[in-house]
Order: sequence, then C-alpha cells, then structure tokens
Amino acid sequence: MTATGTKSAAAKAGTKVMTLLEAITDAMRTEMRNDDRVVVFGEDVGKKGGVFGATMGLFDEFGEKRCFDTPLSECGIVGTAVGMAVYGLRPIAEIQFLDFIYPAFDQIVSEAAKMRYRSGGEYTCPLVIRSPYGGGIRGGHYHSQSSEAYFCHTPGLKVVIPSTPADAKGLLVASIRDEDPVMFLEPKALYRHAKGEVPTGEHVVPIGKARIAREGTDVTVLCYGAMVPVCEQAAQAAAEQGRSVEVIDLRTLVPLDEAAVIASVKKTGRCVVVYEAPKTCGYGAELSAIVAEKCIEYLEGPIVRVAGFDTPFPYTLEHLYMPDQKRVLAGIDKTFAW
Amino acid sequence: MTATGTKSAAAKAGTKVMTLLEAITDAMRTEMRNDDRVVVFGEDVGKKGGVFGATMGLFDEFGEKRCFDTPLSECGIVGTAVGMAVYGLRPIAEIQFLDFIYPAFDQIVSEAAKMRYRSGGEYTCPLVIRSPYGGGIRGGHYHSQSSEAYFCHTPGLKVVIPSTPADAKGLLVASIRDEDPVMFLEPKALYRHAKGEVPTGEHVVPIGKARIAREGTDVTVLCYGAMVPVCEQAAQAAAEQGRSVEVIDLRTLVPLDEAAVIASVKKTGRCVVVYEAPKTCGYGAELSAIVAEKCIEYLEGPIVRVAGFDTPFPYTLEHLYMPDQKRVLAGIDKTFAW
Amino acid sequence: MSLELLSILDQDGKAQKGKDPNLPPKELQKLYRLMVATRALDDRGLALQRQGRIGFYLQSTGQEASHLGAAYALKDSDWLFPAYRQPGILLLRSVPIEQIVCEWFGNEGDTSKGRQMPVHYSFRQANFVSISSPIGTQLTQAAGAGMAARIRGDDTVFMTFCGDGGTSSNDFHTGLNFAAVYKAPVVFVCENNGWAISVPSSKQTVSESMAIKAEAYGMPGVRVDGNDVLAVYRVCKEAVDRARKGEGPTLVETVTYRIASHSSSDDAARYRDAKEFEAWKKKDPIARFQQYLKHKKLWTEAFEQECLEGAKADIAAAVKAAEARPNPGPETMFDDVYMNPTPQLKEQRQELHELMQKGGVGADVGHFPL
Amino acid sequence: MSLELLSILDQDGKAQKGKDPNLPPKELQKLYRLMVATRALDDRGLALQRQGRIGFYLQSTGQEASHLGAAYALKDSDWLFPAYRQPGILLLRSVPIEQIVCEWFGNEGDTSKGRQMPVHYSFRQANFVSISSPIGTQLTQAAGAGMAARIRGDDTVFMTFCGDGGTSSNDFHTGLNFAAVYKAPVVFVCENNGWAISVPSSKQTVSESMAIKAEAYGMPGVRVDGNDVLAVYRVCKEAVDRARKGEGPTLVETVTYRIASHSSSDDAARYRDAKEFEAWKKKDPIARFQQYLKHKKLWTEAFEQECLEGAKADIAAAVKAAEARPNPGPETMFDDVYMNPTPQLKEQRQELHELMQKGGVGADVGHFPL
Ligand SMILES: Cc1ncc(C[n+]2csc(CCOP(=O)(O)OP(=O)(O)O)c2C)c(N)n1
Ligand SMILES: Cc1ncc(C[n+]2csc(CCOP(=O)(O)OP(=O)(O)O)c2C)c(N)n1
Ligand SMILES: [Mg+2]
Ligand SMILES: [Mg+2]
Repeated sequence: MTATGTKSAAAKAGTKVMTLLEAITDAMRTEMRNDDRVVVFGEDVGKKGGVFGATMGLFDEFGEKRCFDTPLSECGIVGTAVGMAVYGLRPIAEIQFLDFIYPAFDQIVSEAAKMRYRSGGEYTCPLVIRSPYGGGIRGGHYHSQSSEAYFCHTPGLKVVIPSTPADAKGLLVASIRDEDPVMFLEPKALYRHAKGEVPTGEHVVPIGKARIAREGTDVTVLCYGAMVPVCEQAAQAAAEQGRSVEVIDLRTLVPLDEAAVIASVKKTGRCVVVYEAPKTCGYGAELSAIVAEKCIEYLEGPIVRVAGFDTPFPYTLEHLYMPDQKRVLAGIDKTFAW
Repeated sequence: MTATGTKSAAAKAGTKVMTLLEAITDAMRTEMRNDDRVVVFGEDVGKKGGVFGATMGLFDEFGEKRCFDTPLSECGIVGTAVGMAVYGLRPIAEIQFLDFIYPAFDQIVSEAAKMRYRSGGEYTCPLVIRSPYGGGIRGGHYHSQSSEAYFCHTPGLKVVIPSTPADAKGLLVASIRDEDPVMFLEPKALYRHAKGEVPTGEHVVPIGKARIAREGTDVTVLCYGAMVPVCEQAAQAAAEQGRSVEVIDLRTLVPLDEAAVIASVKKTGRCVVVYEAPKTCGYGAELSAIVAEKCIEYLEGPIVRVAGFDTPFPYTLEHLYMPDQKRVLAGIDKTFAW
Repeated sequence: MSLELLSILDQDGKAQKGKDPNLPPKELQKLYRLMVATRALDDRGLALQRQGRIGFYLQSTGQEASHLGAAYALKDSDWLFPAYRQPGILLLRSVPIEQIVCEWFGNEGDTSKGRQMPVHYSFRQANFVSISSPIGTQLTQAAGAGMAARIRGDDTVFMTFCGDGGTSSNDFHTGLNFAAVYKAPVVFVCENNGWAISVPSSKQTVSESMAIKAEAYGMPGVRVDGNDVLAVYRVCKEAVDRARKGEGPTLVETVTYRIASHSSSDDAARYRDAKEFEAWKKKDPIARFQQYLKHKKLWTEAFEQECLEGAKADIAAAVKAAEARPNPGPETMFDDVYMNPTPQLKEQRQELHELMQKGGVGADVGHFPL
Repeated sequence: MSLELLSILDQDGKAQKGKDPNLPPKELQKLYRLMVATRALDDRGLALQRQGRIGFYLQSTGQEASHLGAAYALKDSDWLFPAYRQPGILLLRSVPIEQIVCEWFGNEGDTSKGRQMPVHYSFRQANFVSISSPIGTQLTQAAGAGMAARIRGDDTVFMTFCGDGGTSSNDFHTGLNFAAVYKAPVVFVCENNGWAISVPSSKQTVSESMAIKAEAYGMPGVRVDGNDVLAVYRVCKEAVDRARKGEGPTLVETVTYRIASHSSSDDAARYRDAKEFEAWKKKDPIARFQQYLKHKKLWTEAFEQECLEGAKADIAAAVKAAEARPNPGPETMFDDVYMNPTPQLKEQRQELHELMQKGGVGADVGHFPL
C-alpha cells in the first residue's frame, strides 16, 4: 500500500489526489526526507504503520531509528519527545487516539508548553503531537472524544486541526517546522472520507490563517476539522432555502485568525459556532466570547452554539450526539429568530 | 493550632469566626464525625496537617486509618480514591497544589468523571478532590495556576469554588455528601485572608446556586473564588463613580446557576466576566457564550472578559498578571463604551 | 536474578507429582466447560463482527486458562477490576449470556446502556467493575478498593488484570506501589500474551520478566504458565489467601499468547511471525486441560459435545434474543452523567427532543475502524 | 534480595583499601571547595529568605557529596536534567554566582527572566536544563534526550536526579523503562534523603531499597553511601562510562539525609524525630571528606579559611550586585510563550501597557507560603 493515492492520472501536474490520511503520511515522509532531525514514534507506528495507517511505509523507508514503536506509555511518548526536542531533534509523537493522551497530560501541559517560557527562552520544545480525534466511526466512549479545548487553554501550545487533504499536508509540514510545540489533531472521521488534490512536493500552509470554505453574506458559521464538511452541507441546504452562509474553516485554533472571524461576522451580522466536543467550555465558547467582546454591535441575532452534548461520548447513540447538518441548520435558524 | 478560630467571643451563637482555611478543616471534621465512610488523604496531610494546614488536627482526632499520607503520586491519590469510592467509601483526596494534578488527569477525566455513565449507573464515584488553586501568594509558575476550565469541560465532574468561609464549609459538606465526583478548588489567596462567621454545626450550601455578593443595577460582574473580593472592591470603587455594580459569586461552575446569571444580566444590561486563568478558553469564555446565546438582546455593551493573560504564570510579575481592581474597573468601563 | 516459571501440567496434560491441587471432579469439569464456553463465545463474537452485525469484537482465544484459572481462586463476594480480555469470568460468575451479548449490540438490554464499545462490560451483580479502555487505570483502582476494604475491616479480595503492554502504564507503577505500601488485599494478574497490538513484549520492557517487577514494590512476584489452568489457579489461590490474611498484594505473571489478532480491527499477519504463532497454537490451554481430564477419566466425547454444543446453543439463543432488542432511547443519552441531570442536561435533552420531533436529526455515521 | 550499600570512606574519612579512586590532589581539593561553597550558598539563600529579601529558598545541606560526587563523573559536554536539590552542580559547572542569585530575586539578571520561584534554575551555558517543579518529569525527558543522542550518533551522557519521593512518580516508571528499552545513555540518580516533605521513605515504598527498582527495568541498580563523595563519584563514573560505551542506563541510589527542613516553607520539627536527625548530623559529608583530606595532608586551617571565606565573599558580592538589579520589565511577561508572540499576546501586551499608563494596575500580592 502506498500513500500517494491511485487517482494520480486524474490529478493536476504536481498534485495527486489523496485522502486526508495519505496527505498526512506524505507530509511526514516529505519532512523526514528534508530534515534528518525529524523522527516519528508511538504505539504501533513501526512495522504495523499505525492503527489507522498514518505511518505506513515510513518504517520501511527510514528504518527503525527514525520510525519506531514505543512501550505502551503516552507519558513516555510525550516525555521522551520533550527530551528529544530540547536536545535538538524534531520529534513527531503519535498518540493512538486522543482519548488516550491523558497519561501524557503532565508532560504536555507542565513541560512542553512551558519549557520555553520557564527557561527564559534558553530551552525550546519544537515537537508535534499528532493524534486522531473526534467521533463518527462508532468508536464509542473512549475512541471518539474531542478534547482540543484543554490544549487551547494551555498557553505555550499551538493547536492545529485540518479538514482537507491539502491542508493536512501543508499544516503538518508547517507544524513540523514550527519552533514551538504543536498539537496536530486529525479528524479521524475524515481520514478516508476527505479526498482531494494535494501538491506532491513542497507545500506549506501557514499556521494562524483561517480559510473561507464557502463565501456567504447572511450568517457566519465557524468550524474546524470534521465539522467543516457538515457545515458545508448545511450551508448548501440553507442556500436552497435562500440563506447565504459563510463557512469559515479555522484550521488553527491557537493562534486563532481572529481577524478573519471578526471580518466575517461584521459582514454577515450573524454567527453560529459548531464543534463536536461537549458544549460547556468547548473551544466554541471562546469563539462566542471573542465575537461578543469585539463585534457584538454588528450582531442581529444571538451567537448560537451547536455542539456535542454535555455528556461523555455514547456508543450506540453517537449519531444523535454529534452535530449534524440538521442541527447546524437549526442553529442557523436561531440566529434569524429575532 | 485549632481550626475553630480565636474570635469566637465576637461570633454569634452557633457560629464562629473562621478563616476560609479553618472552615475547610471544620467541614472535613464535621463530616468525618458524621460519616465513617469519609476518609482524607494525600501528600503530607497526616502528621504535618497539610502544607497549608487544611487537615490540621484530623490525624490526631481520627487516626491514621482515616487521615493518611500517601506516596508522591497524584495518579495514586486519585486512582485509589476512585477505587475507594466505587467500593463504598467517601474519599476526600487532597492534591497539594492544583498545578500538580496532571499526573492524575487520566484518572479524573477518563475514570472518575465517566464511571457512572459508562457503567450505565451500576458503579458510581462519589469522591471529592480538594486542591488549592490560583495566584496571589508569590508561588510563581507552578504554584499559582487556575485550571478549573479543564474540569468544567469534562462532563461527569462537578466543579465548586468557594469564596467565603461560610460557603467553604457549606459547599464542602455538600460536596462530600454528593453522589458524584466533585472538584473542590480552594482559592489559596483567601485561605487566611478571608475571615467570617461560620455555623459551627450542620451547615450545607447547596451545589448549583450562585450568590449575589453585591446587588447592583447597571452592570453585572460574574466571578468566583479569589476574584470575588477583587470584584467587590471594584464594585465599591465604581459605586463611588456613580455606577451600580452587581457582583455574582458563582460558587459552583458546574452545574452553573444559569438562571441567576441570566436574571442579573437581563436586569443590568451589561456584563463583565472576571477570572484569573489564562483568557483563551477559560471558564469565563463559557459565561460570555451563555450570555451571548441567551440574552444578548438585553445587552447595551460588549461582554467584556478580564482574565489572566495567555501566558504561563510568571513569578516576579505576578501582580501584573492577575486581574486586580483596576483591571476590573477598566473592564466595567468598556461595557459602557457604546 | 531469574524467576522460575511455575507449571503443573506438562504439554500432554500430566500433572507433576505433589503439585496437583486435586480439585474435585465436578469442579474440574466445570472449569473445562467454562473454558470451552468462553472460546465458543469469542468465536461467535468475532463472527458477528465479521457479519457486520456488531461493530467490534476482541477475542481471548488461548488465554482461557489464564483468566479463568485466576478468577476461579476467588470467592463470589470478591471483586474484579478487569481488563478487556477476560470474558470467561463473566461465565464463571454466571452472568446471563444474553446480557453479555446485549453489551455487544449496545442495546437497551446492555447494563452499560450502549455507552461503550463491545467487550467493555459492567456487571454489578457479579462484582465485576466496569471495564475502561484506557490501559492500566483499573490497577490503581483495585489498590484503592483494597485499601477501602482494609479501612472498613471486611475481608474482600480484589483481583485485577492487565496485559504485558499494561506494565508500561503509569497505573501499573502506581497501583502496585500503593497496594504494597498499604498492604491492600489485591492480586495483580499480568497476562503476558507476548504482544501489545504489534509491539512484542521484548520491546515493551527489557526486564527479566514481568513478575520480577514486583521487586520494585516489595511484593512477591510469581511467574506461571498461563496455558496451564491448574498452575494459574494454584498460584492465584495462594495469592488470594495471602491477601485475605492481610499479608498484602501479589503480582502474578501468566505467560501465555494472544492467538488471535489484537481485535477485529487488527491483522496480526502484518507484523507477526507465523512460526511463533504456530508454536503457541500447539500449547492450547483447552487441549492441554482436556488431556488432563482424560488421564483422570473425566472427559468423554459426550461430555465434550455437551460442553461445546451446550455453549453454542446457549449463545445462539442469547444472540437471537439480544439482537431483537431495541436500542436505548435517545433520552437515555442524558442519564447517568450525574445522579440527577443538571439544568443544562435537561435543556439539551429537550433541545434534542424538539429537533427529533421535527425529524431528520441523527445522520448515519461511519464504522470502527475506518 | 538485598543490594549492598557501597562506601569508600568510613566515618573517620579513612578510605577502604583498593576502592579509593585516587583522584589527583588538586581535584580532591576542588571537590572539597565546591562542597563548602555549596553549603555557604545554601546558608545564604536561607538567610535571605528569612530576612524577607527573597520569597523562597530550599537547601541541599547534607547532600553536597551526593550531587557533587555524581555530577563530577560527567564531562562538561554532558547534559543534566536536574531536580531542585543539586545547587552544587552550578558551581561545579562554573555558573557565575551572581546569575544564581539573580534567579532567587527573579530579576532581569535571571536567565529564566523571573518566571519561576527561587532555585528553579536554567543554565544553557552549563548544559543544565531548566528545572521544573512537578516531580519526576525530568526523568523521562532525560531518557528522550539520551535516545536523541543515540539517534544523532553522538556520545553525550545525560544525568538526571530525583528524590525518594520522586520514585513514586509516573515518570520514574516511564523514564527508566524507556531508557532501558532504547539503551539510552542516562544515569538516573535517586537521592534518597529519607523524606519527601513529611513522608518518610519507609512510607513511600516498601521495596527493599530504591536501587532495587532497577530490576523492574532490566538495568543495573546500585546503592551507594550518599554522604561519601568518593563512593558516589566512583559509582557514577562507572555508570557514566557504561552509558558512553552504549551499554545503557543505570539507576544509582545515593543514601543520604535531608538535614534541613524541606524548604523555607516547612518546619521539619512538626513531624520528624530529633534522634534520627542528630544521628545523621554526625555523618556530615563535608566533615567526612575533610578527614580524608587531612589523612592525605591536603587540608589545613588556611585552606579551610580560603574555601569558606572565599565562598562567602563571592556570594556576598554576588548578592550585592544581584539585589541592585531591577525586575524584568512588564512587557517581558509576554515573551517566550512562543518564539514569536501571537496576535492575541500582542494585543494583551498592548492592553496592559495602556492600563499601566493610566496608573495603578498591579496591586500588591501575598507571600509564599501563606
Ligand atoms: C492508555 C492507552 N493507550 C493506548 C491504548 C490503545 N490500545 C488498546 S489495547 C493496546 C495494547 C494492549 O496490550 P496489552 O496490555 O499487552 O494487552 P493485550 O491486548 O495483549 O491483552 C493498545 C495500545 C489504550 N487503550 N489505552
Ligand atoms: C507532582 C508533584 N506533586 C507534589 C509536589 C509538591 N512537592 C514538592 S517537593 C515534594 C517532596 C519531594 O520529595 P523527594 O522526591 O524525596 O525530594 P526531596 O525534596 O527529598 O529532595 C513534594 C510533595 C510537586 N512538586 N510535584
Ligand atoms: Mg499483551
Ligand atoms: Mg527525599
């Protein structure tokens, strides 16, 4: 199995059609070829190529020294990554599911995030923690959670979430080259569902710039990751009802492209925030708060959040838990309720 | 040293003047006398009585079986508490500083919070995790953080933060009696600074009810913990400038007394949210989002957040990092800027 | 320093003199029946997954002796903090098979109310604590429950399980240390089946064995042949007795092998040498125990039929009954977050209710794994 | 199984035959001078705290041999991932005392820019990695750095420290296991000073010793008299050499004693038996090493004066210079969160700037501990 896709015939020169997953592999391969400080490791990333296949082929190409399995310890995966980064490597640590990152939480929050600050800039921690997040694959309680807000609330971390294959590659390359620790969260629901053209060579998407996924004039929908296609579909459905929805794919949660958010809300006068994490204190609360603080005077309706419910993640009822097109549409409706 | 205070002469019948710290000790003593399932443990809580003295006297009164020191492992403190709670005790786990809770994060977020849900209600986890949080004592980088938002974003946990001695006792008693896991976060800056009358016997303050710390008509200030006295002072100063500020002490962050928040904002038409955690994705973002979703039409100004900056906690510059009266006043001003 | 690998049965099912625990014939047959039924249950679970009728399954094939021998050493009043690869214990503790199968479907008959993936059971009636996916967390919880029993002054013993991979978890270190410091009545069973998904135990740790890790906590560590049900039972019985007498915890390493792939999502052929696998297949714990029963004249073809066909019939009936049951209602999603729903949860429940009234909410989702 | 406690010097400073590493006289005197200076530094640090001139201090009194003997076994190009009780290493690595003292004040001369409490040093020039308060995290980081050195193919050795309390941390388990699995060139030094604040090491773990925990990771574990600087040096030198040769990590337990209270916030008299304390005071590592030097005719009253008064004078000068330096400017609070400040940080810096222009922002705060 190769990561470069099979539809290359259909692709433009210099690009190939890839799934989001293949684009991630491609980004790592590209950077491992570019920079021998880049190493990737985690549970099952070696011979097996990762439980989702994200590291497929890297063990064969780069050998065990640069692509290796670890003992079953997220604390160890991240803690050793911190040590490697401090000592000059560019580690990419894979956490098998974001739900399993908590044994490493101390190393992330107390160490990686604070190394530069607490040492007055003497020591830095340029590492990437890659992890699949979110629901939509019937993974139930412990294979579906979206905990990006924890990391967004931790100064010193950057938080990046792609929603398209091209962005996945370009943002991951940017993350690997970044001088600071980056949480690179991968919408596992899109791993094989999102397909698109991806530049095969050098391709960097800068951290901190949002993307207008769909232009519109009546209401702004802010989203990221696996919620982007859901919101795009909702926007399409709304268009059929005569409402012009602007969908902003944030791409990076920290640092947020606040200018893009505010410009769009000022233009449309309405705002819906969509995320699949539990509603309370989710990242969408931050988005609402920013809008309510900085451009409330432009609003013609409430800022509506469409989010996961404030329950742990269910298995059987997953389809009801996660925001879908209908719920986003209902959220859009609410902003017109005045 | 006794926990019952020295100014009892001045106190009303059935009450004593206590510091917030003494009130916490009193709550534990009361419940340990009431219910022999209640045990308290953590690092240095035994003979030493805790690094802040919160468990002073409990080892002597209840013996090592019910008040004991643990090895240096927050993972163990919380993980064993979960096992005890599942088996029928009512453990109170002390985490020495909230900054050191992360080794236990997995046990809190994946286990304590989810035990009831994932077992369909077969197993429950009635425990209290007590921990001093926040700045104001020159504890620097790792003895000052306010990470309540992480816990508020975790369905299954309740999050309680008192700001007065009477509430500290009443809310802690309620937390110990609660059938669900409670994060009981203690504003260490107020441990000895907050003094007040506390009922000496049975005293319960229900979880989920906010307190109007000061009534006002022009602007609502939402706050909790160590920010409450800061906001009260700011309200006093604002009153001198002719502005009537309503200060709401939330007391419990989860579940939030949303009705109280909304009623106040509807009344005043202005809202300032104050918290000492880093601004981005802090609990105050949730408060802003609720107001922006549920009563934005009543607002006559932006919802302003006064918070810690988005940096790790500094040592020397602590006094600039933490919101103080002047910053709250400036925040109030902004809501009048239209 | 090297720990001996204890065994009682040789590969032909002959018991070493003086080591046979001499269980009564009925009990031996019961154990055998349980092992056979456990495998049948696993086979059926995987088949249902392959047929697309359930979303996920994970087998314990080859490890029946390891977990059944261990749990058999307990009293029914003793508690279990299990991992996810000990399904036989449910049968040992007489959990109705239909309830087990309902868990796979995550339907309204599931004690966990459809909240977890298949094989993450919770059975209060069996003192079988809710299984968690995060590796290792149960170890510290078992230590805590053991501490609680000592505080309460009762004589419950706690048994908890982890894999070879689990020895690397934070909680392995913590759980064993706390249990030892407080002399908690806990038996830690590490089922070393050679693999943690694709990572061999030789890369998990370079310690002499898993059992020797007990030294780090000042507790006894024992290595036992995990495919020898009598040896596992004997070792665990001693550990349980010690625990009950207040002499503290024990670490038992059962040396066994994961015959199947890690789970229905995994294909072990990608990373595992066929030779190793074939060698272990020959050490099948059920076949070995069958030989022993034969030597004891406790096994007949008829008995075998009865065990296997009986199990299959029970499972088939359970699957049929379970599959017919509906899923939990949407409103149940908001239950059990807390004892009583918060105002926020009530509002969200209402919101969902209204949206569903309008129709259409709840699109189809993908499958695990992608 | 019991590990021997290695020592070279007896209580009278006599070296056991064949064990003396026979360091050159100058080196012996250098080591002594460092031990004396370390204690003088600690004394002054505590005094400044008591005088209210700095907010916090934490002494290493009684542990000078333990950390100096260990770090002395390294080359200057080797790296340290320290805990907070090894200040002598800064002197060994020639960090200017003024920089050390600036860290106590958290002023603009502090390499950490006043961001951490006193004694949480960072000195890039000395390959001394920023100290963290959370116990144990450095152990896994040292393992990772060691893995990185192997990947890069250089021969740097990494030494990292923890206390007896630190052995209970998640990272102790993880750091040692990863280092062993990847044969990382790391020396783990556990300074067992008997106490973790008020918790005696006997309640931290019931293992035979701390060194024996190495068994759990398949690495050598060594127990050494931590008040015997030559023994610590010798044991660590062997471990460093092994690491450099690619033979993997070692766990060294230095058996010593925390003579002072845990820190300036603690009063050990509340929980600690005076007898134990008195017994250990007699085993002072400096006095013992002084005896040894006397036997070797390397110690005179004049030399003592020179060591002690020299150190005191240097420290006094450093304190004077440091205390005169201003605090970091408010704008520095927003630096080093990331390499470049985010738009949000720039905005917040501007906001603070404007508020400060108006005056009054930044009220006085309390003191540590309350
Ligand atoms: C903390 C955590 N990290 C990763 C995983 C993903 N995972 C599930 S099972 C498994 C391997 C477990 O191996 P082992 O402990 O040997 O048990 P076995 O499956 O062999 O019974 C992994 C890595 C997890 N469930 N939890
Ligand atoms: C994770 C964590 N928990 C708690 C603390 C608070 N604390 C600081 S030092 C200490 C005791 C450490 O004891 P030990 O490891 O033996 O080192 P020593 O102080 O004796 O050198 C504790 C509990 C901390 N810093 N980090
Ligand atoms: Mg295994
Ligand atoms: Mg110690």
